[in-house]
Amino acid sequence: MTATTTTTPPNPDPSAAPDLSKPISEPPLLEVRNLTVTYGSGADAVPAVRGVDLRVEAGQKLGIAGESGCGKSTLALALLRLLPASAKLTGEILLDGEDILTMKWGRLRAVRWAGASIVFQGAMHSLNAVHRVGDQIAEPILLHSKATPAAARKRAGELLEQVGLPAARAQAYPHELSGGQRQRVMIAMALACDPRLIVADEPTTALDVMIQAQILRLIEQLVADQGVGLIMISHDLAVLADTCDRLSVMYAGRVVEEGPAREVYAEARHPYGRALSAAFPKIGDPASRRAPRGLPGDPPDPAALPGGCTFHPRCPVALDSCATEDQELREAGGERRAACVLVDAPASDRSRSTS
Amino acid sequence: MTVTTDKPESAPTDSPRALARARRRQAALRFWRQYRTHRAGLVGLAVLAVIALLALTAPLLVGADSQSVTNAPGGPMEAPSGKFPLGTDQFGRSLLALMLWGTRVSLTVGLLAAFLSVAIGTLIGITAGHFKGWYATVIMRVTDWFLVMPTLVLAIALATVLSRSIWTTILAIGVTTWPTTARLVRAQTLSVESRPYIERSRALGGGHGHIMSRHVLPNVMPLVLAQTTLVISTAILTEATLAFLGLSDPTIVSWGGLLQDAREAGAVSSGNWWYLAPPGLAIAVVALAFTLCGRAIESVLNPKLGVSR
Amino acid sequence: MTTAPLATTTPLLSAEALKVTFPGRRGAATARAVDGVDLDIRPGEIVALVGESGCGKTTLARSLLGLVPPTAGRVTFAGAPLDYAGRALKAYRKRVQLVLQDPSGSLNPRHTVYDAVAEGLRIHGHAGDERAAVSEALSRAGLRPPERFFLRYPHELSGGQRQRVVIAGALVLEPELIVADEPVASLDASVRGEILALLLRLRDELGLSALVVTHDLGLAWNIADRVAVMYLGRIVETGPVEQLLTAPQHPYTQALLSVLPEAEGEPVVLTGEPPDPSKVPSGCRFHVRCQVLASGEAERAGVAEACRTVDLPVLNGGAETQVACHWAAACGGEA
Amino acid sequence: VVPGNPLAPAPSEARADDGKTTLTVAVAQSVDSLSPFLAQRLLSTSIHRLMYDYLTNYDAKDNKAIPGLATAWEPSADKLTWTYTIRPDSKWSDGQQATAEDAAWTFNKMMTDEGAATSNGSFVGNFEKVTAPSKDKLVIQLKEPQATMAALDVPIVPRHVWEKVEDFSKFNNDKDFPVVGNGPFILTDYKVDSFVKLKANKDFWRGSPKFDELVFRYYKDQDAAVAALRKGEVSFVAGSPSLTPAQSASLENAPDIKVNDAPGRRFFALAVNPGARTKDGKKFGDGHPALLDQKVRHALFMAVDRKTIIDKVFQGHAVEGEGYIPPRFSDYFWKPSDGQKLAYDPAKASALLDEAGYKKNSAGKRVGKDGKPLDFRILCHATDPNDKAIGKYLQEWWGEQGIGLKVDCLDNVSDPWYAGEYDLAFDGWSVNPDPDFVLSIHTCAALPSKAKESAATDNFICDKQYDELYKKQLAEYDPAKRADLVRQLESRLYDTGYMNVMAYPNAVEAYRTDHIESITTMPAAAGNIYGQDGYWSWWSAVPAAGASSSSSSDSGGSSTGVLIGVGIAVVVLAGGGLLFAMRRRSTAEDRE
Amino acid sequence: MSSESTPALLKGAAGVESTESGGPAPAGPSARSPRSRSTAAYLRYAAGKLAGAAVSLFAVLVTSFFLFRLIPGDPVKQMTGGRQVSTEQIAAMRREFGLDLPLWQQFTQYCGKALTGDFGTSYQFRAPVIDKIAEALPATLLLTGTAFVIYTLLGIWLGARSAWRNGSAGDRTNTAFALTLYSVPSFWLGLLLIITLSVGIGPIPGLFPTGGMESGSTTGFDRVLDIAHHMVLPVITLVAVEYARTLLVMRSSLLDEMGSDYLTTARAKGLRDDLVRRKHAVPNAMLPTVTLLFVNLGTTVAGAILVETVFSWPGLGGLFYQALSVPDLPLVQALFFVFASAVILMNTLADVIYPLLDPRVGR
Ligand SMILES: Nc1ncnc2c1ncn2[C@@H]1O[C@H](COP(=O)(O)OP(=O)(O)OP(=O)(O)O)[C@@H](O)[C@H]1O
Ligand SMILES: Nc1ncnc2c1ncn2[C@@H]1O[C@H](COP(=O)(O)OP(=O)(O)OP(=O)(O)O)[C@@H](O)[C@H]1O
Ligand SMILES: [Mg+2]
Ligand SMILES: [Mg+2]
Repeated sequence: MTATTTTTPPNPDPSAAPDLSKPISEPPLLEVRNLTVTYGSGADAVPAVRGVDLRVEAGQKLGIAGESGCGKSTLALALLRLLPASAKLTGEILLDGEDILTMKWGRLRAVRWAGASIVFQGAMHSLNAVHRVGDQIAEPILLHSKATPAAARKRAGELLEQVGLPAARAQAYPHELSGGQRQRVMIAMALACDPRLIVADEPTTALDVMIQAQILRLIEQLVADQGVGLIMISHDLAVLADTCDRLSVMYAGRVVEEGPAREVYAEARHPYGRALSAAFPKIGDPASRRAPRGLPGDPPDPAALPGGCTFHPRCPVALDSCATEDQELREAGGERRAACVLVDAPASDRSRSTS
Repeated sequence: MTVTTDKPESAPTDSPRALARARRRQAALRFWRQYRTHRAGLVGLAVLAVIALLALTAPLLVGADSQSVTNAPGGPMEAPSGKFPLGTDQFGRSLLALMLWGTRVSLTVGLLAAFLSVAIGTLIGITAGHFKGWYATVIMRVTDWFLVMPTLVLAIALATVLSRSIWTTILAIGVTTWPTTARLVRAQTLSVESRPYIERSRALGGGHGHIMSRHVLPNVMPLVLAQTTLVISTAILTEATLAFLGLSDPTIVSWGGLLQDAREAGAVSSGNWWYLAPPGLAIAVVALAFTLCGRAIESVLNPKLGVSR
Repeated sequence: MTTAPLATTTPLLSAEALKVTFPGRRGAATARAVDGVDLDIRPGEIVALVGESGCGKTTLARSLLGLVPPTAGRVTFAGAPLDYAGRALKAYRKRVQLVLQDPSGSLNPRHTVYDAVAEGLRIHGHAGDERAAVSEALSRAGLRPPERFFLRYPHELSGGQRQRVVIAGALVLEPELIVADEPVASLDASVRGEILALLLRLRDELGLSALVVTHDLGLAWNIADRVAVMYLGRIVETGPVEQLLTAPQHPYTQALLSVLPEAEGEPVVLTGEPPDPSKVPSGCRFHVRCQVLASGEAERAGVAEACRTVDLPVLNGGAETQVACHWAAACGGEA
Repeated sequence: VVPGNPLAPAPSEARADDGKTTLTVAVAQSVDSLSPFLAQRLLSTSIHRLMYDYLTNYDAKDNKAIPGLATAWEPSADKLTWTYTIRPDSKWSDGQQATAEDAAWTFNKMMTDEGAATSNGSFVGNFEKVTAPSKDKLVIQLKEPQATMAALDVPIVPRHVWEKVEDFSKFNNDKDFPVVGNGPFILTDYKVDSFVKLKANKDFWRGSPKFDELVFRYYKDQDAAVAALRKGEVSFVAGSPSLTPAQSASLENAPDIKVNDAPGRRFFALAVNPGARTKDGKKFGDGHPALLDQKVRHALFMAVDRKTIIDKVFQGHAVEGEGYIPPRFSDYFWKPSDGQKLAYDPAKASALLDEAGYKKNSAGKRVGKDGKPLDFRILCHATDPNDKAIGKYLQEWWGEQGIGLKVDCLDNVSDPWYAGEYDLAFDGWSVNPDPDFVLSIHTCAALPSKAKESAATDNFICDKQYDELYKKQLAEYDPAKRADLVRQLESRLYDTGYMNVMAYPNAVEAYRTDHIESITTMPAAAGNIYGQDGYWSWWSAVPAAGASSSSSSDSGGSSTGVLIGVGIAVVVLAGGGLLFAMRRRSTAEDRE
Repeated sequence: MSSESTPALLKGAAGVESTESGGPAPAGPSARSPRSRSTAAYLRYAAGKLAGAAVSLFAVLVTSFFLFRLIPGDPVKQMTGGRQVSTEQIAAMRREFGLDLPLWQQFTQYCGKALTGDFGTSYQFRAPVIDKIAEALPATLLLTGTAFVIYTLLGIWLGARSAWRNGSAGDRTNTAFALTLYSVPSFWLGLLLIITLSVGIGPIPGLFPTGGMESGSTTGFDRVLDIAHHMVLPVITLVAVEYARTLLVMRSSLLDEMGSDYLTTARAKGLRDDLVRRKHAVPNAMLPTVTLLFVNLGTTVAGAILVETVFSWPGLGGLFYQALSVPDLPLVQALFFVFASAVILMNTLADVIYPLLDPRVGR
C-alpha cells in the first residue's frame, strides 16, 4: 500500500488536505478532498456531508461505517454526481486525478460505470422490475463499449456465472430472484464495464447472515481477482473490519475516525468508534455476556446539529470544551486519525502541536 | 429524528385529553402551514371561500324575487349591459342573479352527493379491506360491478327511473360514484392493515371495531378528505351534465340547468355566448377550485406527489 | 450469573408439538412454517430463538400469542391451554405482550406517544389512573421525564425512542411475558445495546420472561439465558447460551457461528438459499445443506444414511442442551 | 328479406353533375323507419309522401281532397263501396306502370298482415274487401260507411318489389337504393341519424320538382340545425315543433334568411284531471278533489295571464288561446262571449276561490275546509321548453293566489297520465282539417275500459252535454250546421273548465332565400312549410338564381375540408417539428 | 391483484412485489424451464381474468334487464302513442314483444337470445336492436377511437415531460392547463366550440360544420375529407377532456417512479437523461397509466353520449339518449350492455395486457 511507504512527519496543520510532500507518484485511484454535500438551501438546508477526505488506492478496500443518516449513501452518490438537483456539492472528487465535480456531462457519463460503478443499497429497488436482469447487465456494456447486442448478452451471461448464477438466469426478471441472487446480479452489473472502483453501499443489509457471508466472500474474491478499488459502506463495523483494509467511521456527515480496519475495530480512538465496536459483542467474550453495551442518546438530526463537537451530547468522556469547540481529524498514531480532543493526549508520543 | 423545536412543555396538570386536543389543534395548524405553501391550493381555497360566501348571501345580494319570471326586470335574452352585467335569460331575468342562485344549488348538490358517495365508499372500503373472507369477496364483487358500470350511463338511467328532483340527482350521483372511493379506501385500508401497529393492536387485544375505528379510520381520513374534494368537483360536473341532459328538476335554477335553458332557448345559434359562457365557466371554476384544494391536501399528506406549488 | 436455577420451575408459556401450516397460493404445496416445536419459557427466563430468514421464527412467535391458530399441537400458558375464544384470548393478551421488529411501523403515525401507550389500557378497560400508568411505563422504558413525550408523534422520535415507546406500551399492562420479534434489528448499532439493556433490566426488576426472536447470535450472547436454534420449522438445537454458543453441536449452529465476522477459523458458508417450507426434505431436514454430510464426515461416523432418511424426533422444550442431529448423537461426546 | 331491386337507371342520373341543385332540410327528428308500413314519425311519413303517391292529395289552397294516384273516386249508393280510377301516367321509378293492382295489394297486405298494419292499420280497420278488377279500377268495400275515404293517407307501394318482403314488421326499406317509388322524389340514400337523400323524379306525372336533389339532414340538437341554416349548410330548418323565439329573432336579422311565422294548427292547453275513471265509471288515479269544483278550475284559469304567456314565452309567435280549435280553421273557430270569457282577473279568481271555500290562511296559503292547503301537481314534458317556462309562470301566478304548484317534468308523461295520477297537465294537439278526432277524445266513449289502460281519451273528460252535442255534429252533413254544432261543443268544453286553451303556437320555420326562391306554404296564404299534408312545399320549391351555389357550397364544403385537412396536417407537422427541435435542445442542454 | 377483476387504479395496488425473499429458483442450474411455467401461469391468469369478465358480463346483462324495467312508461303505450288502437291490437303487441310473460320468463328468454346476439326488436325503430347498434357503432368507434389515439399519445407524452421536469415552468403550465380542461364540462366546451369555430363569432369565421358526421353529398376521397372535417370539433372536445386525465395520471405515476433507486442505477450506468426516461422511467410509469387508459376508453365510449348529442354525431350515445326517452327497452338494455361491456372488455384487456408489461403480475 502506498500510504504506508512514507512516514508522516508531524503536520503543523492537522486539518490540511492530503500530504503534498508525498513523492510524486501516480495519483491515487480516488481522492476525495473536503467534500461537502448540502441538501436544500436556506433554513431547510441539511448538511449531510460536511468536509470528508477519502483516499482509495487501486486494489484497496475502504470501509465506511456509521449509523443511519450520517451521510454514507450521500457520500457514495456524490462520488458519481448522482445526487438530486437539490444537493449542493463542494470540494473535489478526483477519480484517477480527474475531478468529477467539474466534469462535462458527456465525460461524466463516460466515467460512470466504466470508471466507477455502484452496488446500491437494496437490490430489489435498484433493479428495474420490468426488464430482464440480463438486459440490465448488458445495458452499460452496450453503452460504454462498442459491443454488439449479442456480445453484450454473452458477456452478461459470463458475468452472472462469475457471481455464481447460471447464465440462464439472465432471462429472469428481478422479482423471480431471491434477495441474495438479486444482490449477485447487482454485483455482476457493477463489474460489467471493468470499472476501476466499485462502491458498495450496504450490499448485505437486509440479507440473511448466511447469504451475507456468501456475498461478502464474493465481493472480496472479485476485488482481489480484478484489483479494483472498493469502497464498502455498512453500519456493521464488525463486517467491515473483517472485509476491508481501511476503515473510516462517519458521524453526522464527518469522518471521525480512520485507520487500518482491524486496529480501528479492535481499539478505536474516538469514543463513538469505541461505542460502535462495543455494540457487536464477541461471542465467548465473558465481558459482553449479559452486558449489552450501547451509546446513550439519539443520533443527531443532520438538519439541527449540536454545536461544538457534534458528538458531545452523547459522549461519555466529553469535556466542557467539546460543547463549543468543533473537532477536526487529527493524527492518532500510525496511520490512524481521529476527531477527538482526547486522542493524542495519552496515546501519542509526539509533542502536541501548539495551536 | 428528534425535533428540537420543542415548545415549552405543557404543564403537567392538564388532563391528557385536553393536551391531546391542544395537540390536534397544533397538528391542524401544521397542516395549514404546509397547505399554505401550495399556491394553487390557496387560490382554490380562496375561490371556494368567495363562492361559498356568494352562495350564502345570494338572497341578500340579489333578492329572492330575482328568480321570479313574472317580475322579470328585463327583456328576453338581452346582451350584457350596465343593468344586467351578464345579460338576461329568455324570461328577462338577470343572469347574474340566476348565476348567484345557481351557486347554491350546484354547491349543495355537489357537497351532498360527494358526501353521500364518500360515505358509502369509505364504509365499504374500510370493511372490505378489514374483513377477509366471503364478506370482502362479495363486497368487492359488487364494487367491481359498480365500477364497470359507466357512471354517466348509470346516473342517467337512475335519473330517468326516479322522479325528477334535486334529491334524485344527489342520489344518482352518490350511488354511482362511490366505487372509486371504495377502492381507494380499501387499498389504503389494506396497506394500513399490513402495518405492524395493527398486529400490535391485535396482540394487545383490540377487536375489529377498535382496529377499524382507532387505527384504520384515522389513517384513511386524510385520503378521504382529499378524495371528498375531488369527488365534489366530479359531482358538480355530473350534476351539470344531468341538468344539461334535462334530467334534473327543471324548476330549480342550477348552473347546468342554465346551460340547458340556454341551449333550449337557442343561445348557440343566436351566438348569445354571454348566456352560455358564465354557467360553464362557473362550473369549471368551482370544479377546478375543489380539484386544486384536493390536490393540495393530497400533496401535503403525500409530498412525493410533487404537486406544483 | 444472576439467574436462578431455572430447570426446577414450571414453564410459564410452552408450545407443545406446535405446527402451523399455510395453504400454498395458487396450487403450491402448503408451507409448513412451524413443523412441530416444543418450547418452554420459564418465569424470568429470556429465551432467544435464532435461525435463518424464513425458518418460521416469526410464525412461531405469532402462534404463541394466539395471532395465528396452530394447525396442530397447542400452546399452554401458566399450565392452561390457550383458549381462542374472544374473551379468553383478550385476557391472555393482557398477560403476554408483543414487541415487533420495526418500531416505526409498530406505532400508528397518527397516535401520540400517550395514545400509543394507553391503547392497551383502553382496550382492557383499565380502571385506575391511566395517566399515572402511562407515565410509569414510559419511565420504566427509559423515556424520562415521561410528560415530555406524551404528546409527541412517532415521527418526532428517534428509532430507539420509538422502540422504547413500543416497549412501554407492552409494559403498561404489566405482562408476565414479552415476545420480542427482532426487537433491535432495525435499530442502529449504537442504540441497540441500550434497548437490550432495557430488556435485561426489566427481567431483573419485574421478573419478566421474554422470548426474543433474532437472527443475530451476538444478541443471544448479550442477553439470553437460553438459545433455541430453529431450522425449517423445527428447533434443531437448544440449550443454555454459554454452552450452545461456545460449543455448538449441530452443524447448522456451527455454520451460523462460523460466518460471524470475528469468528475464528474458516467460515462455513452454506451454499444455496434457505430451503422452502413447502418442500421439507426427508430425513434430517438440514441434510441437503449439511457441511458435515458433504465433507463425508457423517459417512465416517456411519450416520450418512440416517441423515438422509431418518426423521429426527422433536426436541422437548426443556432447558437442557439438546440437539437434533444424527451425527452429533453419534459422536456426541467428542464434539 | 330484402326485395331484389331491379335498378333501371333513371334518366336523371345520366345528366351531368354540375349545376345540380340541392335542397337541404335540417330536421331534428330521426327516422324511425323508411317502410311505409312501419313509419309513424312526422319526418318519415313526410318522406313517404315524397316517395310514394297516395290515392288522393290535399289541395294546398284549401285542404280539399284532390287527385293523387287516383284521378276520381266515387261511393256507391249505399256508401259501402268506393271505386277509384287509377291514373295511367304514373310510373314506378324502375319503369313499371303503377296500377290499381299495386294499391289493392297494399291495402290487402295491411288488412291481412299485422306487421304491415303497424302504422296505417286504422285506415283499413273498416275495410271489408279491396280488389282491382282492372289496371285502372280499385274497389274498396267497407263494413260501415266511412267519411274519410277521400283522405286515405296510405302510401301505395309497388307490389312487384314489396311482394318479396318476408317479415313486414322488421323490414325497414333502407338497404337497397334507389328505392322504387312513384312520388315526386326518389329515395337514393340514407345514413342512420345522418341524412336521407332523395332525387327529383323527372317523370312525376304532376311535373318534376324544381330542385334536383332533396336532403334531409339530421341534427340532434335543434340549435345546431339553426346554426347550420345561418351558415348556409342547410337551406331550411323546421323547428320541433317550432323555432324558439330567440332563434327566430336572431334569424330575422340575418341576411338571406326568411322566417316563416305561420299560424299553427296546434293548441296549447291546460288540462285538468276531472277524476279518472273507466267507461263503466270505476274511479282511479289521484286527481286533486278540489279540482272537481268548477269554481276552482275557473279561478285557476282566470289567474293565468295568457297575454303574458304570448308575449314572454312565445314572444309573439302565438295567438292567445280562446276556443278549442285554432283560428286557422276559421270554419270551426269559436270565441267565448264577453260574459263567458274567463279573462285574466286575479281579483275575481281570488273571490271565486273564497267562494269555493278555499280561504287564505295567515301564511297566505289557501286551505280547504279540511285544513289542507291547496297544492297541485302539473305534469310537464321535460323535453318541451314551453311547458317548463309556463310552469314557472303558473307557479308564481297561482302562488299569489295562495296555491302551491309542483311542476313534475318527465321525459315520458304517459304513465301518470294514463293512470290518472296528476292534477293538471300541459296538453296540446295538432288539429286536422277535420276536427272530429280532437273532439272525439273528450267523449265518454273514449274512456278506458280498464283502469290505467291506454285509451283514446285525452284527460278523462266525460260530460253528458258534450257527448250529446258530439253525436249531433257527427250525424250532421250540412257543413254550416255542423260547424255551428262544433262551436257549441267548444263552448261547452270551455265552460266546464277541464280543457283551458292558453295559446295557439305558430309554426315558426326559416329558409335561406339565396337557396330557395319560392316555396308553397299550406294553406297557400300564411301557411306552413314543414309537415304539410301534401308534398307541396318540396315539390314546389324553386331554386334561387344562385342556387347552384347551394350545391357548390357543398362541394365548397369539401374543398374547405381539404383546406382544413391540409391546415391540420401543417399544424401537426409544425408542432412535431417544434417538439423535435425542443427535444434536441433539451438533450443538447445535456442536463441530468 | 389476482383476485380482483378490475385492475386497481392505485399505484400501490398495481406494483406487486414478490414478498417472499426465497425466489422460485435456487442458484444452481435448474431442470425445469421457468419460461414455460410462467407461460402456463400467465395463461391460467388470463383465463381467470376472462372468466371473471364473463361473470361480470352476465351481471351486467342481469342489471340491464331489470334496471330498465323500473323506468316508468309502458312501451306499448309509447309505441301506439296518440293513435287509436284497439285493446286487441295492444294485446297483440304485448305478445309480439313478449311483454305478456311473467318477468322471470322474459328474463330467461332474454338471456337465451342475448347469447346468440339477439337483443330483440327496437320498439321505436322496428328493427333488430343489434342492427341499430351495428349501424351506430362505427360512428362511435371512429370518433372515440380517433380521440383515444390522440389523447393517449398527447397525454402520455406531455405527462411524462411534465413529471420529468417537475416544478418547471413547462410543468406548471401543462398541469394548470390540464387541470382546467379537466374541470370543464365537455358538453359546454363543445357548445363553445360550435359558437366560436362553427357558427363563427366576430372576426372568427365558421370553419367547421355545426354537427353531423358527413354532409351526404360527397363520395370517395372527398367523403373521407368531409368526415374528417366533421370530426374535428367533436374530437377536439373529447381530446381536451380526456388528455387532461391521461396527463395527470401519467404525471403522477411518473412522479411516483422519479425517486426510485433503479433510476439512480440507470443514471449511474451513464445513460443519458432522455434514455433514463424513455427506457426506464416511462415504461414503469406506464403500468398504472395503461390500466387507466383502457378503463377510460371504456368510459369514453359511454361519455361520448354528451359529445354526440352536442355535435349530432350519429353514434351509440345519441341512440342511447333517444332510446331512453321512449323508453325503447330492448334498445336501452342492449346499449347499456354494450357500454358496460366496453368497460369490462377494456378492463379485461388491461388485465390481460398488464402482465405482459409488468412481469411481476400474474405469474
Ligand atoms: N434528497 C434528500 N433531501 C434532503 N435530505 C436528504 C436527502 N437524501 C438524504 N437526506 C438526508 O441526508 C442525511 C444523510 O442521508 P444518507 O442517506 O446519506 O444516510 P446514510 O448514512 O446512508 O443512512 P442509512 O444507513 O440509513 O442508509 C439524512 O439525514 C437524510 O435525511
Ligand atoms: N401468512 C402467511 N401465509 C403464507 N405463508 C406464510 C405466511 N407467513 C409466513 N409464511 C411462510 O412461512 C415461512 C416462515 O415465515 P416466518 O415469517 O415465520 O419466518 P422468519 O423466521 O420470521 O423469517 P424472517 O427472519 O425473515 O423474519 C416463510 O416461508 C413464509 O413464506
Ligand atoms: Mg444509506
Ligand atoms: Mg420474522
